[in-house]
Amino acid sequence: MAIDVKGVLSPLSAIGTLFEHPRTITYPEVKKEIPRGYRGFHINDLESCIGCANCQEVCMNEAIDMVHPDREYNPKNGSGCVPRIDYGRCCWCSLCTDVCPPSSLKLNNECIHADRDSNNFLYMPKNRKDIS
Amino acid sequence: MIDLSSKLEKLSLELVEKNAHLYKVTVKLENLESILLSFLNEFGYITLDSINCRDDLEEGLFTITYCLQTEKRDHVVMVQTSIDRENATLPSMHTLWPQAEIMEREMHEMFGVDFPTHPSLIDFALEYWEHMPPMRRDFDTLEFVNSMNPFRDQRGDNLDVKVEMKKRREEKKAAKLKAEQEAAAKLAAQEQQNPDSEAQNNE
Amino acid sequence: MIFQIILLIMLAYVVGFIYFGLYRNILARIQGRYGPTIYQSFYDSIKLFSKKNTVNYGWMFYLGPIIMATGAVLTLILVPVFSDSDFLRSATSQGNLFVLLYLMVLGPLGNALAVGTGGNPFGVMGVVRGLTRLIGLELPFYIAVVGLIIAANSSDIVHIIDMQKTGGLNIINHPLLFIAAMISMVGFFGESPFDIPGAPQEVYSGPRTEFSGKFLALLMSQGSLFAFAKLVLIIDLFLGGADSLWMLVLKTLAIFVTIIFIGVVYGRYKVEQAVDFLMKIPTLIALLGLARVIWFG
Amino acid sequence: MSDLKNTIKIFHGPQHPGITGNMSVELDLLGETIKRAQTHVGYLHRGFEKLVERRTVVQAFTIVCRICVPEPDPNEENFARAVENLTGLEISEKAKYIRTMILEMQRLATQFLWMGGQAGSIGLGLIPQWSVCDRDYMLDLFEELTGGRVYHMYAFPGGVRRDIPDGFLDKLSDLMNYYEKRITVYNNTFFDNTIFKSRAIGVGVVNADEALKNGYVGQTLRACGIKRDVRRDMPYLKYDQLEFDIPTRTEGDVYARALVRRDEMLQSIRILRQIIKQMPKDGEILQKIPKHRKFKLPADDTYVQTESARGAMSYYMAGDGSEKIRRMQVRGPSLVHAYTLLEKLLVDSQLADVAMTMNSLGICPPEIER
Amino acid sequence: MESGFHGSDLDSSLKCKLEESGMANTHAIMEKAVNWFRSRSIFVVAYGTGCGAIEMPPTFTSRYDAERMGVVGVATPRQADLIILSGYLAYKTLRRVIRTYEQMQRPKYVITLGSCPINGGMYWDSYNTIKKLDDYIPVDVYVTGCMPRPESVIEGFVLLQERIKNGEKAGWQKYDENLKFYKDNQKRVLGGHIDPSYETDWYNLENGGVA
Repeated sequence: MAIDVKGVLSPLSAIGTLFEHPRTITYPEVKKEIPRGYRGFHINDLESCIGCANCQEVCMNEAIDMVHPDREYNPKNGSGCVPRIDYGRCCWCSLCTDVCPPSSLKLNNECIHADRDSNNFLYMPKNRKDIS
Repeated sequence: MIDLSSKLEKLSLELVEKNAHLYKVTVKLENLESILLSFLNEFGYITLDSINCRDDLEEGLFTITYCLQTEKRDHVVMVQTSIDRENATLPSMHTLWPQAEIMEREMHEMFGVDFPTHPSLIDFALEYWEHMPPMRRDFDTLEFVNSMNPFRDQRGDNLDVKVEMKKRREEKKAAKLKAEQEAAAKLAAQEQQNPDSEAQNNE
Repeated sequence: MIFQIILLIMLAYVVGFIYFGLYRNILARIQGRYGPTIYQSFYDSIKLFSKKNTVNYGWMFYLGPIIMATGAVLTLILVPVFSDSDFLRSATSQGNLFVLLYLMVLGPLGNALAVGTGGNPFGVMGVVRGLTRLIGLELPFYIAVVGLIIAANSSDIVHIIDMQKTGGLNIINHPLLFIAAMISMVGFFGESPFDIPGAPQEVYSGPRTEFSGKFLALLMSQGSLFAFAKLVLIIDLFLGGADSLWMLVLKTLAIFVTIIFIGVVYGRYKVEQAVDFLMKIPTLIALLGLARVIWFG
Repeated sequence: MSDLKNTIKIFHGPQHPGITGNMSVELDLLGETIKRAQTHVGYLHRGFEKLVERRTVVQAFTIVCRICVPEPDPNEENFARAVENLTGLEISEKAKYIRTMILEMQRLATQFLWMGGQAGSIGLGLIPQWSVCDRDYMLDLFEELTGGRVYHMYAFPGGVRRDIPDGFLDKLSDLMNYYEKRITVYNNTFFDNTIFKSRAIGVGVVNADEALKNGYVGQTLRACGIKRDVRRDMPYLKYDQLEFDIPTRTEGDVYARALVRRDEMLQSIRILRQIIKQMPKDGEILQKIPKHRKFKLPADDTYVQTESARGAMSYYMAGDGSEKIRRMQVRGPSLVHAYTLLEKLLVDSQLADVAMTMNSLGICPPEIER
Repeated sequence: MESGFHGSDLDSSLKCKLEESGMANTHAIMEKAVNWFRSRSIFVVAYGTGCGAIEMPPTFTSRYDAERMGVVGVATPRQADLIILSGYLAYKTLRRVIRTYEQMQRPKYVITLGSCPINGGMYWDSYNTIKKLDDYIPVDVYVTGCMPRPESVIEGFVLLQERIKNGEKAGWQKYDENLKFYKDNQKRVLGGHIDPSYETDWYNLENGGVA
């Protein structure tokens, strides 16, 4: 019976990792920087949103509702409505931001949210200036 | 490919070149089995890559496409045929290519195409499916979903933007009109006042 | 004596669980991550004890973990922990190696009885695998133990420890026996490449598949008690026992870490491959060691 | 069927740690020897082909990447190329290079994930811990380039959606050097591991004639000595101008497939290095299309193939003159593997071999049933 | 409407915490201690039901290492405390998930990943997936994303640990109390073809349904 000496001994080199620094990102304490272009939650500049509902039209998931905002908004807004996104539908494909004529709707790199109630997933995009 | 083209011409079939790696030949249903057999045995197309089915509802047809490849696998020949949409029946090809068994099983489930000589027409992906085969185009999936599942009910405040735009335009128009009227009234009031003041001045 | 036994069990429980926590940490470090806290096994076991049980397979099913725990506890109290003092030596004078070897098999048998009642096919499969593997594991270990008994001319562990004080450690005198016993020990600890009974990719958790809550906690506790007993047995047999707590920790840890290292870098054998391997290489090594003992003393 | 008399029937999956995804294999066992195997899929069936019919081309583009979860990019590439074939769009040089780069990056990432699964299936828990982390470094780059971690939605019909960010190619080049070092580590710990060899050699042997005839693809084909690769046989994008070898083995067993995959990883690194060198500095990335959002597909059909990390993945697409797709059918690489091949290979093998065989065939349930 | 996530207020019954007055007696203290241990040790059953299964390996392996929070994978539902339903569920999967869930021992928890279990997600018009998971299986924590990043999944674990620590009313209690509601819903979408009941007496729902 031939003994595969290399096959027995070479895996033992793995033990060397014991003395290396772990690669773990200890998440709640240390946060990895998410790149700027990441497709996370929506932001919407109400100062420039024109309420055209292009985003609603292009969304294949019917995730976008047009509702009246309770904040100050663009006086030139044609319908007085701004998009509100259902995060029970959204797939973060970014088509809505591609078709936004004034480029007011954008995706931000903030993307982490967990909740205990399924009713809590309607998202009103924040203004860009509210996000540091 | 000229080779295959001339061979097919003998069978009075035309080979259409789609691009450098894709060719298509359309056959009649009654010749399908013999032509596929000669593709396998004579022309050397030993691999069946896939069987595709397309529902042409308007024409009342299913268009079936067999995608064949040679040993070299450097091009695909699509052998296309049409069958009637009602009572759709096809001969099973699992004797020529064993993998056809599973593809035909899927087609049977998704389109309701029948394969009389197929050995195992059992469930593929669906379980206890009692409705119309789902990939048929007259199966309305949204209607089916609405009859089965409730969606969340909080989104009732969605507004129709066209209506809102109209409303807002009218509001604006009304506001403008009102403003004009007010301005006119103001003007009129001023004019009314002015004579008084003039009169007062005069006094 | 009763007090000492209780103290011993508590010590073994704590040490066993801390060793298990340490095991998870070393494993994690080799895998390039931080791993859980060292007390994680306590958390797990307390949580499992607090779970509600709703499955019921009859009393035989519940007896299985208890038989296993009995085996572990008995093994523990029959192994002398310290070589010099009588402290924690408890019942050692009443038992010798043969009783120990018998008790080490009690666990798998208890398991087999319980799992058979549970009726889960994966559990049964795991038990069959475990028993098959046991045939392979026991052969080299028993040969190694017989070699030591011949060398020491006694089957009493205390005597074997005493002999090592004068004649040098068995690991140096009989290295072949030590290697054979260590290879078996890797299997007794359920480490790769012999972790066949509970292979998750094949038979879920094997014998433990149907156990949940309190019984799983009991199994975990007995596992750590048993692990401690086995470690102490190995250092008694080959490393001359321990004369202080520090020595005990140092020696057991050395053996334990060796076993972890072997477990982490190799994959899992199939059951017949494992038996094939164990019947060949470790058995051969053990037989050579035995021959050396017989002919050269 | 008389030999099935004393067997017990177990369901290997869908809730099982040893299964590749959400599927199940029904096994008739005699002891631990498998006497009959039957694959069951459908746990992930979403009816993609139906959903695509209901959407316009642009909307459908965002959904196709979900067809195969571990490797979305070949799907996007197939979809984009099918639309381009139908509408006669030509994409720019730079877009071609970026798409080739994305495909190769995805291939590397998928192979790392596969390596984790393959090692995990023999109980070698160390390798998944390492290789999934190594894959994550690639996902970090994807994040930066495309904005998505797993689903990139990047290869749009007519080009790609975003330009390469500054300094991206340097990072990619560093990662390639790192990966090359890591592969030697995996060689020592996994591919040369005596246990893996003893488990994998001679298990799941596929014979070459049958492989060609039954339409097996990818590593299953290449591991029995047949040099077939869509990238070479029907070159698309930039593959005809890039230098790479097609690694083959002749044994046809699990171990041969593993080694073929490892060699392909080295080839992917080689391709990516060439792309980094040749990448054009500037150029259009997305073709300017009038009525960008309202593609109209002609009433025609086409068939495209892409070499995914597990073999050739094909799309059949037909339009009908409107904005919607008449029919799109996906033929994933593992459709035939999961049924015709797996059911055959498992007979008379051991229960312990099931997870290993499934992993080495690259079976991925979401693209079997869509 | 204000920006950020919002919808209806939390169900008041979900907020049911331990009575403050009961802290004096030992039972409550014991309960609190046990809850702490429960929150520190969560066993996850290995079942990847949807796309999200692809983010499970990074979460549980060395890059994000969920084990440092006491979250470990186990093979069988019997030993598990938590099932992660990673994404959409086809009807065929739902049958298996219900069975898996019923085999788990109490207390048990459910985390869902992605948009699909909340309101259908991108498969909202698919004929083979369920839309609102909460109708069939009680869910404790939802994680957004498509797919959620491993960080989000860990955020979900943190939230779950908080809930367990606070002794909030969990999904399994809701399931036991409203068994008829859940079973009716399951029956509605799955038809009569539901697996034989594991511990729920399916034929005797009127009398509480516990076998």
